[in-house]
Amino acid sequence: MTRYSIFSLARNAFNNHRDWPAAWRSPEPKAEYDVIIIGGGGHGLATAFYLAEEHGVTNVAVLEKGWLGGGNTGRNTTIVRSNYLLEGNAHFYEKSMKLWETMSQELNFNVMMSHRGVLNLAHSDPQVDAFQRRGNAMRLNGIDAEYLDRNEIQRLVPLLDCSDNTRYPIMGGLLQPRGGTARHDAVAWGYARGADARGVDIIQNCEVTGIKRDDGRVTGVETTRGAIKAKKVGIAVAGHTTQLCQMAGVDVPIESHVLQAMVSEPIKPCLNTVVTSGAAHCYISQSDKGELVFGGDLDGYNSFAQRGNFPIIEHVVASVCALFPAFSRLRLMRTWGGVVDMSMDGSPIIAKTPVDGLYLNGGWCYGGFKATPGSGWVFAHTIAGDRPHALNECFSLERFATGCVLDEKGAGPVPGAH
Amino acid sequence: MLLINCPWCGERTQSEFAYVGDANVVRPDPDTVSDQEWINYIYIRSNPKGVHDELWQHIAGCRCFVKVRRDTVSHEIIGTAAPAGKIDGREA
Amino acid sequence: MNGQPFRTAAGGRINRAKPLVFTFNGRIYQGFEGDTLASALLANGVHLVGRSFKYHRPRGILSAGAEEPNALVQVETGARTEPNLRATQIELHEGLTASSQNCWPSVAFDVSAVNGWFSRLIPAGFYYKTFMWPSKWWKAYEHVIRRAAGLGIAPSEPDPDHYEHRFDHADVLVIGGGPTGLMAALAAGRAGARVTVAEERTEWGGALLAGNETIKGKPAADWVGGVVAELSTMKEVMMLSRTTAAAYYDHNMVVLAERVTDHQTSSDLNLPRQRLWQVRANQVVLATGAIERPLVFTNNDRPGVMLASAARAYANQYGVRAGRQAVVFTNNNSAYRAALDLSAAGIDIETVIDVRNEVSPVLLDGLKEAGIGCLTGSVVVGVHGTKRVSSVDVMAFDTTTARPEGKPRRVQCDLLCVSGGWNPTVHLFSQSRGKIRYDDTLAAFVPDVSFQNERSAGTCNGAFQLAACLREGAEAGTEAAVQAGFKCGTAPEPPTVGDELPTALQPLWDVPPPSKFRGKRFVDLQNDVTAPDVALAHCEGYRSVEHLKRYTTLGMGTDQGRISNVNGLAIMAGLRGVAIPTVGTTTFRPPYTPITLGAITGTERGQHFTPIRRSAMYDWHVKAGARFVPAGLWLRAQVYERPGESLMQAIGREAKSVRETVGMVDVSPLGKIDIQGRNAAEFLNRVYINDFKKLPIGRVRYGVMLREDGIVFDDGTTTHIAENHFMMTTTTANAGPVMQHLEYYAHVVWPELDVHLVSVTEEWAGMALAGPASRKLLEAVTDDIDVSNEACPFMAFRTGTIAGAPARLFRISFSGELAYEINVPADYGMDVWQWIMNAGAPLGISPYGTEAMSILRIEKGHVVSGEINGRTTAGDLGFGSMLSTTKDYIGRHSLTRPALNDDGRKQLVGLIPDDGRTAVPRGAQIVANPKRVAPNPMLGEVTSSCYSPNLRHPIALAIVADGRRHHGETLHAVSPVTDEAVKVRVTDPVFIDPEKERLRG
Amino acid sequence: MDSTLAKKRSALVAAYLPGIYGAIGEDGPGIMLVERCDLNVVHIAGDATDQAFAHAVKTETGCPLPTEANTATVSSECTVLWLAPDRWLVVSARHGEGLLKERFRMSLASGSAALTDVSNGHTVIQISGARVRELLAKGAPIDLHPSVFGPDQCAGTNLLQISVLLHCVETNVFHVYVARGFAQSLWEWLTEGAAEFGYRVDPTD
Repeated sequence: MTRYSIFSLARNAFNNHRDWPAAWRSPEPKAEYDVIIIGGGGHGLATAFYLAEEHGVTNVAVLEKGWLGGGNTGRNTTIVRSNYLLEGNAHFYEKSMKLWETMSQELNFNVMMSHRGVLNLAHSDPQVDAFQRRGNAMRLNGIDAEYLDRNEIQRLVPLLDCSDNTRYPIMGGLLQPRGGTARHDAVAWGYARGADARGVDIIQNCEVTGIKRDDGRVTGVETTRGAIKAKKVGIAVAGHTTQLCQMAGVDVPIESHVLQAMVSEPIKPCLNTVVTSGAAHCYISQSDKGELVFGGDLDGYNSFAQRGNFPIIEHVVASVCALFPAFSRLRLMRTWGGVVDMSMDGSPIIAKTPVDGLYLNGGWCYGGFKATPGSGWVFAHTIAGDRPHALNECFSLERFATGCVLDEKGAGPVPGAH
Repeated sequence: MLLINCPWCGERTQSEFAYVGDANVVRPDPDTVSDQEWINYIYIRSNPKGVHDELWQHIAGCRCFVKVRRDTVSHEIIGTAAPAGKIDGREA
Repeated sequence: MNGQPFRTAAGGRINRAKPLVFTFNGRIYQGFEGDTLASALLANGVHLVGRSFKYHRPRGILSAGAEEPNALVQVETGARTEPNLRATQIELHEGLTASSQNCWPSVAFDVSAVNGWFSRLIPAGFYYKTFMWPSKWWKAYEHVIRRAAGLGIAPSEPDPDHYEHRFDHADVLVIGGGPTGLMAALAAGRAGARVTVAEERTEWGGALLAGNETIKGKPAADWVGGVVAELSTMKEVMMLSRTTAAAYYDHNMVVLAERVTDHQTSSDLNLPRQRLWQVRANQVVLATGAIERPLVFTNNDRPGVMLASAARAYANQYGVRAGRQAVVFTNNNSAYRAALDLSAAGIDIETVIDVRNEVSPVLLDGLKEAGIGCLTGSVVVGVHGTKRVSSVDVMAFDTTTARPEGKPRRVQCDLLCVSGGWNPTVHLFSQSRGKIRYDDTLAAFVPDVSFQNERSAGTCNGAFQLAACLREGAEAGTEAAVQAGFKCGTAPEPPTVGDELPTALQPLWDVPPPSKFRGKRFVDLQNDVTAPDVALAHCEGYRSVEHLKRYTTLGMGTDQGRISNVNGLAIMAGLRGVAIPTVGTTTFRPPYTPITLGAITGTERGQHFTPIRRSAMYDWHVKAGARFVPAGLWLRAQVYERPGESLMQAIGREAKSVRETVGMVDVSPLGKIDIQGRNAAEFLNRVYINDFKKLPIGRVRYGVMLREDGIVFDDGTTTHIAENHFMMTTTTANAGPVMQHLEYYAHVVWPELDVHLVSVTEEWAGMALAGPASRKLLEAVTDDIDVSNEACPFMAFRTGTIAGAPARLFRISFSGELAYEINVPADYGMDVWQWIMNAGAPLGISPYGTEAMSILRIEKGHVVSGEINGRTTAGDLGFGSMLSTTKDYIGRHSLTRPALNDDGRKQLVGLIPDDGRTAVPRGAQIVANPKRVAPNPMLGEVTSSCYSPNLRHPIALAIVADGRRHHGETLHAVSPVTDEAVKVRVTDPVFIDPEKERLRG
Repeated sequence: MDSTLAKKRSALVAAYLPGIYGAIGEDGPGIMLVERCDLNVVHIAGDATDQAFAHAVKTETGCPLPTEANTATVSSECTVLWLAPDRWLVVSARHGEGLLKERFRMSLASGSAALTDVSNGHTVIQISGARVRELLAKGAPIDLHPSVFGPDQCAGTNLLQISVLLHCVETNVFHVYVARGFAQSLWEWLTEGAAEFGYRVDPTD
């Protein structure tokens, strides 16, 4: 692996950058692997990377039906945070946050992790209570959290309408200073390059069409490029978890929905914090390129189409303008959608399945991006040792039957409500 | 934006409706249900990539529930009916 | 102010009688009505208008339309300032102010142009490879990167303009008002269809405005005028100019953005600035035209390099010469027409450079006649001049090696017109999920298979000749009308047109520079992506079209790759050695061109973001000086402060008055559902955990309902009004969800039950009269209801008149005091409230708001949303004994799950500060040892907290692990985020009157 | 008890200012607005196929029970508006308050029909004028073309985010039924949208 640095850039400048090696190889699939990871998004690639890096398992293939990072990895609003109330979520996302802090150096690939802070705005007394309750839980769990009053919020985000003259005046907010954004594509590329350098085969344009089992145990997969044997198979295919699990006869408590995101035209820096609103149902930040990036609720019905419809765009944009009345004259440049797997309690599933050797990582709902490194890390642990790490024990498939659900929003088994 | 044919009010735009979810969900008989069946009733939904029978409620109109057979990839609506009604055309 | 040196003496569609004064970069210029900012600048000889995104290279005006990548300007100042507008689309109006953006101190001298010197160090994706050491410096690096990026500047004041939405239903929506679209509209309109026609520009006619074609032997504009006049007389045809079709959604819903007053100097305040249309069309005709492609060669971004069609439009439509001496560089026939028109407008055309060896003699003869030279088999290899083209280098082109050969020849010029062929505008077609295909003859993507009820016609369909456009337009309009159910015979006969050039093209994607030739070859002008950047992506393995786009940012600018994508794809295809369609295309995503957030928001701005729901007594609360709090869409009175009182004092006074005398609170927002039918009682019995079958008429019962997963959903009282007739109340927050929940079970799950549900939340104004004096007061305001404890005991329901209004009286209590809830028809609400207030004045009645109400219910241990948080069970909240064992109800079967019966479950308890005075922090967590370092295990959480003015010490409700077994023990309520901590004693959650003597008294 | 008993008050009392506003053209205001405070509204539910029920409705209201979706039937005394396959609104200006309800309840007592007075829960705004459909099209997603939505048709739909029932009384006269609590918000939106057409607010009686 050619090490990236200012010096390598300078060296290559002499050749007009004609001699850079490929960031990862494009090998033909082998006949057999120790582990096959289905899904070449951030989660799958991170899993492969940590299998090799942490567990010495390098005879690994990542199978991607399209192009790397082409699913939700490249379609989200790039927000990174670990501001959770419930114990299980808090510790897991905090592990992820710690991995974000060193990811660029660990991967030798600048993922532009920008700890600019994530601010949740409270617009009512119950929300103030809820945010303080969550902030307190975070602090007691050793996670950074600050409660800001309206004046502090106005200083932090000058363009925010903090006056009383709005439909839902801002009463306070919960800030996680270490939260922020990262360059989403770079995460996939960085993990791909790192995994590849450690011996992992990354195989694009290879769709899994079947999961082979023998006597209740996984033996390999069928793909559009032929059958491949494997001792263990991990599924990390946001948007298609149900379909992949069905190939192995596993029912999962998941519905697939489309979540839209959008950007404005680029403008000079004017928003230095990630802002989310509890009343207005939107989240917004400004990319390094200058675009305002924002999103909101699901379109609200099952969908496998990576495009959405207009009502949600209308609502999200109205929410942005309600928070930032000055943004009304800016223009919406591009909108897109990603298919998210909504679990029935709003928390992910990272677990063994009833099929031996088959492991599941899915049900990420709104928030898979920020979990990318932590998800890969615990999933690699689960696959390598055939048992969950303490950090993902709570994300089992059995929790629905036992009642140990992790319902952060208290919304119940209504996937759209998380 | 979807155009949904309410069996009573005719074609109306999506924003008049609320999505309810999988139309195949049937509340089991509480006297005979097994624990596993009950858990499946609460948590497991058909989630097909393709034709899906689902319920919507015409919330801004007649407030009736409408069964909609829709392709979850193309968003094509194959037909609609009352919740207990039958829809002709491509099956789920 | 000087004249307009580049304006032709005559011609064009501008109104020379109406000069307009405008300012650009602080200088005052003159243009004419009908100009765009771009044409007016060019008329004044201004070519340098902006700086590029990354290298801050000087940039000019490339196009004459929506595809413009370079000439982005900041318009106006103050609250109405707007960044990133394309000068090619801004209609000139008197007093327009615009300036260059992304440059400092000025567009002519931009400090950041030093980026160009380091350009070798900063190829595509350089930032992924560096700025990683030391890690904490990224914040500083990022600061610099962010400042350098971005284009214009966002306004910093609220938008003073207003916007609106409009819905439209068309039989046929025609997108594009050029020859094809007009012909389609005419055909559909004559068939009697409801037709909506949307045209992005001000004037109708599309490409005809920029040309000099003839139709029926007359200038095309005459034909356009005739058609527009006919369409305008058709009652069912709506013509929308200045209207961009921005997005094409499922089921033929198209979003149009209309600019209503942007072109006016001062706006009519009765009109919105912009109007967003949502058109549901039975059929759509796409007549969106095509966009000319630039060519990729060294320094192809210099001001003075312009699309040939744009130079032609400036000459013909605006009467502007884009230069004095021009060179035309092309790979196809269309540029020859431009050359002739420019020559006719008085521009000295040095020569036409055509990469093709074989060119139709008709074209060459035409040039010869106009005295223009032509170099076939040649290419422009480079441009000289930094802020304006000064000359170009021309070389022979070897088609076998695809490289320039021989010695360069320098040609002086100040304008270089380029044409690399045409891309049909298939964006909307693609958004509608139509499949596109690559056409080798046109070297472009064209529509293939439609998915929705639309068809493409004319140039956007690959028909590049006027006669074909008119014919396809007529056919498409007719077909659309027929498909929409209109009977019409054959398509109207398209009019005859003058002679046309044949279409012919030789693809030319990249002109590699001769060795040692310096400069950059831009593929994406706006994002400064060069041909070597594409090569770098290829060599590093970012070869799929999406990786190319994301790694290099190709096509990610405000023009969304409208003119760059095909060139970029073709270069990648060449590097990979595959056909262009194999590389694929990126998905075209809405919107087609950026639309303002204001237009999308429409009228839902500021206070109107969501509608406000007001109770019948709202105006009374306003007059009484209430402070309001949003509760869902309702605005509720929170507290009525008196002069000289602090907020806490006011809340305390209100809460005390209820316990000591009497108070009244507006409870209208509580959900109220009228439930009738032969099976109404059975229905309620299945909905609630407790029994409702034996509730006598005239009695009220408190009920708790679960979700099917066994978690508490909502609570409230239900009254047996009459035989088969009940009224349920719900919490304010859950009024809508509970109604939907009940409707679902009534209609879908148990359709056999005879039960009718009607929301009557709005029918009844609700007021809760509470306090020891409430009965006495009630006696004073009713003649016909016996309110004595015997006649109207706790949980009784009575009807009669109160203050002369028909009323329902419920002896229920949220406060724990002797209390009554009064419902009167909402129209009487204001007067009845006022009447009771007047009658209660001698007793010292006080209105109370939601804050005091909250204190009263915490004192009584009543639960609300903090406790019913979506994770608590009936058992957790102390409702365990209500769970019926003799019937099924929603959620019952889930209660057997082990985790719902764990010993360690968090149960509702009360908390009192150990010191008797320190407030229990809201949102605090409960721990055993506050000093323990993180992670410190949490035993529970504070769900509600207040100072009890009646007990004179703070109290709180909490859910604590196994809490009921720990009454009397001390724990700690800690709130690190507010830096509070207090030692608390665990108690029963009912702080006041646990024997319910007050309640029943 | 005091002799001045409680009176009814409109939900629009604070916002309702009769007069002429906006861009009045040569043809006068394009929109006329008036609140119909005189209407009583009763919700009835029942089985449309039950002859006795339909007969009772016809007897009491003079209107045949509208069984076709989104239609209204009109008599000299009443209008019956279709809401759902088993639900209707009976609207009457002439019946005294409560009278309709009581008589009705008696005539329906035997069946499974249900009757709920919702007069107070609804505010009825009458909108008329040449531009009425354009005004409504600013917020209503349904097709308001006269050929589709003409006299005696009604539809539950949204005006912006507010659920309403629209009833086309005459070609250019609409009644908008809105939940009382939203009346003022809707009124503010209607008048803002009507400004470009010029509008007149008439006094209520």
